[in-house]
Amino acid sequence: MKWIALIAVCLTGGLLIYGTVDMPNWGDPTSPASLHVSPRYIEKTVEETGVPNMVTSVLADYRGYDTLGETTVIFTAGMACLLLLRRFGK
Amino acid sequence: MITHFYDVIIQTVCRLLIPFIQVYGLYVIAHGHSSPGGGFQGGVILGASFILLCLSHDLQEMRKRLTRRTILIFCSLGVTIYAGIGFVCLLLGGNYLDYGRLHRILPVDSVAARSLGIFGIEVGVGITVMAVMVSIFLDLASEEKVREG
Amino acid sequence: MELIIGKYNYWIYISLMMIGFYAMIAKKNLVKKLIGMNIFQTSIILFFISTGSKIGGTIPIVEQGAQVIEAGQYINPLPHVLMLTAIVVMVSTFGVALALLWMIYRKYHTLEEDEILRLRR
Amino acid sequence: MNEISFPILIIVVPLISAFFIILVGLLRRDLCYPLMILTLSFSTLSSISVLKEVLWGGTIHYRLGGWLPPWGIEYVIDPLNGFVLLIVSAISLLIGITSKRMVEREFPEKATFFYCLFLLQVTGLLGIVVTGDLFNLYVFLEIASIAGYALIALGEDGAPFASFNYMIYGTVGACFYLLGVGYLYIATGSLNMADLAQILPSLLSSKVVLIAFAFFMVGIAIKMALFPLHVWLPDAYTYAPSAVSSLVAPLTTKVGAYVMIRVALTVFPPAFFIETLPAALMLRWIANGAILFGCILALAQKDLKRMLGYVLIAEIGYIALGVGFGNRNGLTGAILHILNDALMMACLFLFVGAITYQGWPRKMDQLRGLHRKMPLTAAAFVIAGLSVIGVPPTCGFFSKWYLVLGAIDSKEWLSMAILLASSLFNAILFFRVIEKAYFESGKEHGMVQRTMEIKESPLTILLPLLVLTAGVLSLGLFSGKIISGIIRFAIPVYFK
Repeated sequence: MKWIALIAVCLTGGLLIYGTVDMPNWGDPTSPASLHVSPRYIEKTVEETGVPNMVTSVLADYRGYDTLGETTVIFTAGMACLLLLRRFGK
Repeated sequence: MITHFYDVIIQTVCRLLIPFIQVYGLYVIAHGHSSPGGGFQGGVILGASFILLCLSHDLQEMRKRLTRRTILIFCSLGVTIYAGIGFVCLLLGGNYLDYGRLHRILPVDSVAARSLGIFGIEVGVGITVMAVMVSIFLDLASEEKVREG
Repeated sequence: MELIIGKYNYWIYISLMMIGFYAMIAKKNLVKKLIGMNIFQTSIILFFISTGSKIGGTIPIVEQGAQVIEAGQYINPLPHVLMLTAIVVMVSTFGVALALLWMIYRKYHTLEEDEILRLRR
Repeated sequence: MNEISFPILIIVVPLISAFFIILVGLLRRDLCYPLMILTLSFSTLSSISVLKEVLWGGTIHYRLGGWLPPWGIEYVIDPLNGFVLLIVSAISLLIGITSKRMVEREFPEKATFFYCLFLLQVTGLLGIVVTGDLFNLYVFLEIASIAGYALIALGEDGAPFASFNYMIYGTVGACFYLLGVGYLYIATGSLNMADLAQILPSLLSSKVVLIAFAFFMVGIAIKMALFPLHVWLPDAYTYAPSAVSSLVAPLTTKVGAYVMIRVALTVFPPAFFIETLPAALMLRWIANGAILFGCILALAQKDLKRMLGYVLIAEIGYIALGVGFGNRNGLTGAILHILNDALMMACLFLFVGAITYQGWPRKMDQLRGLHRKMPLTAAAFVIAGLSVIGVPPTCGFFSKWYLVLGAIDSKEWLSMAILLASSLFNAILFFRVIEKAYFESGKEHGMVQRTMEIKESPLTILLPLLVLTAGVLSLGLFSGKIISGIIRFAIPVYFK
């Protein structure tokens, strides 16, 4: 069992490292991730939402629906713990 | 299972600290627009302050301040605020969560309305996160002890 | 050499991930599995955050009174946002997992996997 | 409202009412159930209207927050989405109706929270289906999963442990999916599916994209319980409470299959999946293994519900096989099988729920005399069983027919042999149960004593069961129309 686990883990790690060969270096300002979608968030955030903190504006406005999902996830977790653990009075 | 032990130093220090922690939590929620922070972070700080109260005193002390019922209402209230703001935008003729539309009912232009909308949902997130943190902690800690709906 | 020095962030996250993943699969204690899960998820968070960085960029908050905003000045905010969401998901999963562990402990009075499997038979 | 807002209301109405159920439950607990049914009916009705809209007027795009797609999150509903959306909402409505009696029997005091999580689970599944954004898909995947862990852990005996195992596997799956999203994000800088579909063809030689694809596939395979990664499924679905297993078993795996089709064939270019990589070939082999493994292990089971779990693994194999053929007929079969299998599995698991509700033991060898006591329920089981085997008038026949055609088109004789053999295995499996239920009298042993007072199941359980059975029969008769009217448009353009 231990050996199978070790092989599986090494395989996963090896695949991930194989994938990094074509990745941009750390902190590369010309990587696709910093050129394609994100410049608009940086340049337009104050103009379009009036919030200087880009993380907040992206979190709550551009991708606000993700945050609704996130809040629902934590609500779900709360209800799940309640459902599983609480003993209800008669 | 929380065993009760009463330590004067811990209780006093915590009693002094908790209000400041809570004010700081509120600050983090409210100041998320222009500094690192926001609903989730602030909510966790607020939740932690209540958990500290439970740890330093006991669950009865906690119950005096926040009953289970209140926590449950808070849990659902926060998300409802969030989803509700989105819904109001829908009713005002925009898409879901399009806060720009809020300028029709608020005395501001659409950019400022976006800013206010963001603040509104941060508050919602904060309330839910705080309540859920406390709720999960109580459920895990008070194992079968509390018989209260 | 370029492969290792230029991309050391990926190597770090991959080794962390392997530790976590190994603990999830191979450990027999359920709490250790849970800790492995936490390490795994944290490594993914590190990975995302490190993709957002730019050499010469500062934190993604527009400075007071800044007139011209260039994309190169600030680091990429999107991975941070995604990871805030992922952290919340992680916390929630962890909470539910702890609740499940409580239920398991209440039933079997142990958290060792082989003992539980033996008791279930 | 400037655009059609049905697509968003399908998600948001169940979401908001899940929050409201908690508040309502504090005041009047008996109002929770009607509220849930109302919500689910609304979702079903709106998904019908959305499907109509899509088929007549083309793909619907809905921009959340009013932001343009690559920056904001977008809902894209094309015929494939709309089809799966309707399946999910309709089946969850039917199962929702049955849940009342089962909840009252098994855990009446937790009803409020049960309905809340039930709605959240459905919301999560619906959210996965409609979204056009990879990360948003992850968030809803987690909503559905967390609700699922909690609901499954409510069950009998080993449920918490089974649920914990499911959680470990599920988290690995979700994390692999997230790693796939991360690798794609590094390679392209985008998270929007339509945007990615435009960027990716120029990047196919990149190793990052290759690894991203591999991790997507493994992650989704865990979530949909494809053969070597299915370990969590039989335990979790056996121990789950009956209302939960009949919701989760048909839907979660089908939604997983949908995500696989979506990612492999529309986000990545289909040629990448079929020609450049041996992925389609590998998927075929895995699916062959899944079908054989599921069928054979199902034969060995004594517990009816666990047997159904293994049948489900084989059924997932069919869908994966159809996708793996990578041709028009195979894909038609796979998409049709998503519908058929959701119906059959809901029917079968509901059958088990119904007999357990009446106090009948769930063991295979104790079904004697079932048809006398519960004739309609037993009839439903027979029809669903025939459909799993693939007997002509039922819907299961047609999807298998298309799968066989797909096998012929891609000259996979082994897969064809396995498809036919699996029908044989299923025939043995179900006729054994049917023989027990119909042709052996219950006069022996002490069975008479225990099952004397058992009556037909109550109306709220029986009616949805019969509706599902009617669906299994009638969709078989109308499957030509479904294929020409819906599935023809749902297949990615590449295969036309």
